[in-house]
Amino acid sequence: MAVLELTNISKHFGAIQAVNDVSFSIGAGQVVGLMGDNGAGKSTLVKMIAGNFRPSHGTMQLDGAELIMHRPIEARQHGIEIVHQDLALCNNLTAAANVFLGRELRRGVGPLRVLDYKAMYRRAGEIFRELKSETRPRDLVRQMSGGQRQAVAIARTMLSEAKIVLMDEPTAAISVRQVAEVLNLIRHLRDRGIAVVLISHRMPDVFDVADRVIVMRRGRKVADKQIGASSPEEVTGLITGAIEQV
Amino acid sequence: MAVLELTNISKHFGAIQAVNDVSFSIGAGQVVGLMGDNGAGKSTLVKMIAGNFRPSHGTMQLDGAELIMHRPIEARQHGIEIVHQDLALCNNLTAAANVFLGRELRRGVGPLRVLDYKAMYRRAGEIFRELKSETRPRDLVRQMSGGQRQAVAIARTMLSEAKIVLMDEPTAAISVRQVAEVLNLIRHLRDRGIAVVLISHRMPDVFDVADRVIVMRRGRKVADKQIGASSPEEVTGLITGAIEQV
Amino acid sequence: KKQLVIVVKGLDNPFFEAINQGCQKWNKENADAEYECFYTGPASTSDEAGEAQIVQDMLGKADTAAIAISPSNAKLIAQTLKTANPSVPVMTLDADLAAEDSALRKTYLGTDNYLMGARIGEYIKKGKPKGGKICTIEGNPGADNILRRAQGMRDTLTGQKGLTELKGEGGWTEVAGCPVFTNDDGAKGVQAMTDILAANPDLDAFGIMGGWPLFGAPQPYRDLFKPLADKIASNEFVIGAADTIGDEVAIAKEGLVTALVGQRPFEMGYKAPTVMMDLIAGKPVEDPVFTGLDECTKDTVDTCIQK
Amino acid sequence: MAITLDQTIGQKQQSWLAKILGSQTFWVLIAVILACIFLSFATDSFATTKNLYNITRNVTFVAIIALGMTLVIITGGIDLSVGSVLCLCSMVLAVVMHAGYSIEVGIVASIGTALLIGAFNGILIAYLGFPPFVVTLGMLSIARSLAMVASNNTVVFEFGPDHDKLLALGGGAWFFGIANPVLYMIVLALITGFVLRWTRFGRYVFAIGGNEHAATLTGVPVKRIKVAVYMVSALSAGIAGIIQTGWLGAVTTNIGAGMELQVIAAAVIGGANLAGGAGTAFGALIGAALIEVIRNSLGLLGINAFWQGTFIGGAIVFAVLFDRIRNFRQSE
Amino acid sequence: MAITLDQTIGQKQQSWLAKILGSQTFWVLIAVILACIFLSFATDSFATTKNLYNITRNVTFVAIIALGMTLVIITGGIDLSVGSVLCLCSMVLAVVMHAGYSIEVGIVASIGTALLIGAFNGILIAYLGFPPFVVTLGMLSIARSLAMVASNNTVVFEFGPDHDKLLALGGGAWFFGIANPVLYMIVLALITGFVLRWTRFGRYVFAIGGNEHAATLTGVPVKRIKVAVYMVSALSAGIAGIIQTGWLGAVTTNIGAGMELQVIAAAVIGGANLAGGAGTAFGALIGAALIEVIRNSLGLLGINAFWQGTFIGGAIVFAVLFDRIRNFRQSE
Ligand SMILES: Nc1ncnc2c1ncn2[C@@H]1O[C@H](COP(=O)(O)OP(=O)(O)OP(=O)(O)O)[C@@H](O)[C@H]1O
Ligand SMILES: Nc1ncnc2c1ncn2[C@@H]1O[C@H](COP(=O)(O)OP(=O)(O)OP(=O)(O)O)[C@@H](O)[C@H]1O
Ligand SMILES: [Mg+2]
Ligand SMILES: [Mg+2]
Repeated sequence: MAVLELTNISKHFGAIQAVNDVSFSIGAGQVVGLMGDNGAGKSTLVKMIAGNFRPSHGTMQLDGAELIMHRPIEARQHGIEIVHQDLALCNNLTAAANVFLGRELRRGVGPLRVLDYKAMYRRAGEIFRELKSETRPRDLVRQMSGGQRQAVAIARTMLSEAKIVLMDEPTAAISVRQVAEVLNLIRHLRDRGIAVVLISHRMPDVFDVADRVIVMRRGRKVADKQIGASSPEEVTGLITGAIEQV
Repeated sequence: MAVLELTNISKHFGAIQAVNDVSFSIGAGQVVGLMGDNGAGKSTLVKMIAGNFRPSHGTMQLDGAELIMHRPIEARQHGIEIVHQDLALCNNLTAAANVFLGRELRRGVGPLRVLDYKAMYRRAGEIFRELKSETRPRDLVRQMSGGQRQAVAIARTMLSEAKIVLMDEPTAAISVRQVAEVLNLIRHLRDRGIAVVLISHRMPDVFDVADRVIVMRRGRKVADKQIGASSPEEVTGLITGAIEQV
Repeated sequence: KKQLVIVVKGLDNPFFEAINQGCQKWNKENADAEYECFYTGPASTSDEAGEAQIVQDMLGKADTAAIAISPSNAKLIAQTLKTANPSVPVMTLDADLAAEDSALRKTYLGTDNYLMGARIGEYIKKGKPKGGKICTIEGNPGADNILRRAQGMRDTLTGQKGLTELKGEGGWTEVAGCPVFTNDDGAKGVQAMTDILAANPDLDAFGIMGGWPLFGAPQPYRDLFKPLADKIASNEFVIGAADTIGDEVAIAKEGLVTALVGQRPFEMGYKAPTVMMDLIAGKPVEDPVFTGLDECTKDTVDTCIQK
Repeated sequence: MAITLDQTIGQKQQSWLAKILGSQTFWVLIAVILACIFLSFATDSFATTKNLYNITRNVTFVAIIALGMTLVIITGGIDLSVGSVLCLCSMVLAVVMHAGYSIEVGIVASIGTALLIGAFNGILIAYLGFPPFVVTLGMLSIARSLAMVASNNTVVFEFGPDHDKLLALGGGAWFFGIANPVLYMIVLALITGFVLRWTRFGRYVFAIGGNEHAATLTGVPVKRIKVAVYMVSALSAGIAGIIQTGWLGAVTTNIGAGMELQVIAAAVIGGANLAGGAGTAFGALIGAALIEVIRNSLGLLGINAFWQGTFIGGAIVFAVLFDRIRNFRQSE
Repeated sequence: MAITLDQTIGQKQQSWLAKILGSQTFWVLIAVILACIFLSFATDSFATTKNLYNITRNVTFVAIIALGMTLVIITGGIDLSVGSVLCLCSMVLAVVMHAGYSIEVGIVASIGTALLIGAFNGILIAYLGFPPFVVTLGMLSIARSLAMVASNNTVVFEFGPDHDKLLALGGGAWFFGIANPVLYMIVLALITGFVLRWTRFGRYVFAIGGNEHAATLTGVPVKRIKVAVYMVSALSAGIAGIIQTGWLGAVTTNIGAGMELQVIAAAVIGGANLAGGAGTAFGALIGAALIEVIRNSLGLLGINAFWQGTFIGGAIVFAVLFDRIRNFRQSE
């Protein structure tokens, strides 16, 4: 059964039709690559799934039940995790604080529960180590390099067991070494039955981990194929519009 | 003769040694790929060349004359253009305004010269078309997709004839189609005798356009080779530390 | 109903509230008159331009039959009246226009501020005939009536006219850091007095030109002067203060102030409508009409306030 | 395919109308107009020539300073010293003219004072990185104190040989019975609007407010622009001071007290964003007009003195409500 | 290779010392200490028990409100209504007690009023997206007007049966001769400091100031936190009002006028950043202390009344100078 099902989803901003009548579904443990030109509407689409925007039209279903969200936090409560393209980091907080933002670890009992700094530093350190990223949990995010920031954003999705993980260009700024780790991470997620949507402009990555690829052009879905049945050349053609639709 | 020559450049932030004793030189029309892990110090290095930071130690020479800059604008006056990794955009301005920021086109004479909106929209449109990017010059940058923002930042370097163009991950967020255009752009720059430093985590891109590759690890330069004399595998090894130094 | 408008310097001062009480009492007693008393003013006493704008508004209003103004900036109100060229009778209340502008208003009803300061000065002089070190506590630096009181006090202390600072004339010296401007803030006033007293242990007198430190911060005032109660009783230390508002009279009773000289704002507010009606009717009115002063010392507190 | 790359690039996200309907200034303007219509019906005295003359004149002082303040706010700064600077500049003008100098000398001295103060604020803020709030709060205190020193805390009301010229400058109505200050305000607003929209300087002001770091990196002379902006703000306070002196005919050390909050409120109500990056000259005027209309209406409607503050405060909040409701609807 | 991944991850960029030396609060503290040392030598009367008692007591009212204001500023907001809220809360307390109710009833009514106002501000700002400056400026006007209405604009100085209890509360010194208000201030500062550093609420306050959008996206209940923060700010003003009433023994409708700027200045001087994301409880106290020491010194040093403003303003700017010089050096 499909974990997530989108039916005729559209979204416009003023005169701009960012997403136009898109439908698809994802099953548990499926990795879907979402590709498309800049401004094709990929981010807008996953933001709707993450409760960040409400669709102008169309419906979404999670595990068969209709999914209507008013605030981003509801998505998380439904088991939807997202790595935002703009990373959504608070520059004035440490890396660990950013990782745990919204679900801080605490110790003590009742109303006297205080933040457990130590545990958060430790756990964040573990995650960074797992990602093979040289990111210092105690440092402010403001002063971090592009890839370190990206690692912080990815680390967030690893805190809890989600149903769906949406990754909006998680590998854009990170180095060869960590790219491999992120792709590994995605495979792990899949193996645990978690559905993953991976937005990426890197053809090899998508063809490496995804089971299926969806291509968007100017807000419309123009292809939805099994990876095995497609090729990088075809996808490139679909993205640029050289191939109209399949 | 070398356009740019760096000698024993170092930079530390508090206890963090971001760049450590790096020397190299670039000739006119050379394209140098600068690679390295996240936090290796690549951005810090090019920011020093762009007059954004002052080196803690070491000297830089441009066309044989010592290069000491106090403000970023001086770099531009020396003919050094940079695409910043964080793009350096003003969200409240239009795409065209961002492209021309600091060198607005004006019409009229003397003290009564006013901004030439029309010319700027036209020229910005031309550049975006050249980059094959669907970016609307009249729209605010705030609402743009990641790749559109990147296109704006790249467009800046195309306004004037520079001596050196520094590109800090120009292709991170942009789609397959525009990546090809950016690489083309770099080739054009090279053909006009402009030196280019390209920071990228995409191995294929670097091997596609660069003449030389410099690898940094933990602030140090660990390799500086002709592309022909190296291979993706070797560079990956250098980045991750599997190969110590060459 | 046609309105007899009273424009005060600012609503933030309980003194003007007493004028309002008088105005309201008149309204209650004259419920079926063809006029009513209407009280207004800017929110803050320091908003001089705001007062001028309100005066303009009132003069432009069809209901206005007469207006009584308490100018916080006399020159400014004079200028406003000149340009507005009002058709209804205008008088001043509580504070007057400058002498050369007196033709712009029909009469002045209120306290003689100079006299008030002079009375404070007399009490101080009586306590310390040989003079000494004094500190003057003033309100808002731009407030004309307070400046006039201070002038009255200085002139009385020295027997000379127009000195702006005392440097030994008549035996009196103002210590460094004085006068203190409290900006009509009781707490600030007492804090400043505390500091001055700490810096000048040999101070002989305070001349308080506006009652803020006493009625706005009675408790700290008591804390400050309780240790000096004996000295005050023996005129070794003298405090002359303005107003008889709030807790001030009780403070006088406790012997923590040598003398209070108070105005009669209630009387001003109560009389003003009558004077304005006389003006409207074209009856001859005295110029100026002074309301009296209430003077309280420790011994007279029970009887000093005119009821 | 229907849409080509060229078409996309040529596209504009918002039409003119959508842009206007989307601006706070527009909705506040609507609020002002509604208030005026209401007052015209509710009172006999609102829509009289004399009252309108007074309102338009009264609005000018806050409005002129709000123009300068808008520039400061667009860069993401704030200037709390304007009320005191107005006072000091008025006092310098008054004292100089009182000493027998001509009106020209007085104005030059006054403007010079303003520019000096603005430069001082600006240099501390731009070059030494002081927080604008701290510097201009300090200057709020300093400028008023200097005004006391300059005048010995007396009222100055005789302006020497050019006394009448000064009064005519601020109190006259040379043009179709419109009060002079209103004319100055309109001219200054047009200049400010022009500068913001059509000059490089204006563009840089917005850029600094949008992303100061990015502006620095792209070669905008951030520090110099910031100094200039604080000088313009002080200058606008100085000009307002000169005009107000001419209107009032007397200067005390009290004038302009508490004005800073009114001015900032005017700018913010008119759509300037204290976080920087947004604001218009027209908005500053509208904001100032709203505040003045409220103030004027209190007296005309005969509202109880105690409740006046509640009405003023309520109306300030209410004015922005239109805009918020629209936004709120849209975000749903 | 010498450095392993583990070592890098374990590394900290700044040592404790570097962190302290890098904070504005520290340098302002140095300025305060230097000023105190100077005053101890320059005057006989500064370092006396009595003067120190007075100073510490005087500092409390601004300091307590600055604690609440610091929270607001950290979220990137501002609260201009605190002075008026202090006035209204004092007045409610005074009027209720004057009417014969016990002190407990008075305090509950007063605190309730504060929370109500805070909630009103917060809801408009958080849920309807009003600019904080506009809302709280409106409330500045409204709260004072309501205080006038509540008291009929008179001085209240008789507080019914519990009169003496109230005076003891604010004017006494129950503990080692330290003025009661100082004790309250210390307790409140400790609580604020604890909340900011050790609770989830505190963490969210910082997150909102750092990047409100990111905070929303990661599930921080931004709106509720913002409402809470404005309630805390109003509450702190209410508490200060109650204590101040007990100390003064009388309430007039102009107490707390203009206090908002002093309070914000205290917070900002103590290191709070008006752009949001930075501030400490300790800094608020230091900032308030600095302002009080300056005020106190004016009287002790016998500075001419006209020049006092210049000294106050100069000292405010000067206090931040230490910090700026350090920063300036570093950026070179
Ligand atoms: N909040 C917004 N307001 C107005 N327009 C928007 C907004 N967000 C996105 N858009 C527009 O909608 C279109 C789709 O944007 P989106 O961010 O979804 O693209 P994308 O596929 O993620 O591109 P990229 O690969 O560059 O990230 C773009 O034209 C963009 O300018
Ligand atoms: N302004 C700063 N203050 C303190 N530390 C900094 C600053 N800028 C960078 N760093 C640190 O210096 C190191 C090098 O950062 P830099 O941005 O140069 O890395 P990079 O090679 O560009 O990495 P990436 O590929 O992730 O962009 C990192 O550890 C980073 O945290
Ligand atoms: Mg995107
Ligand atoms: Mg980098």
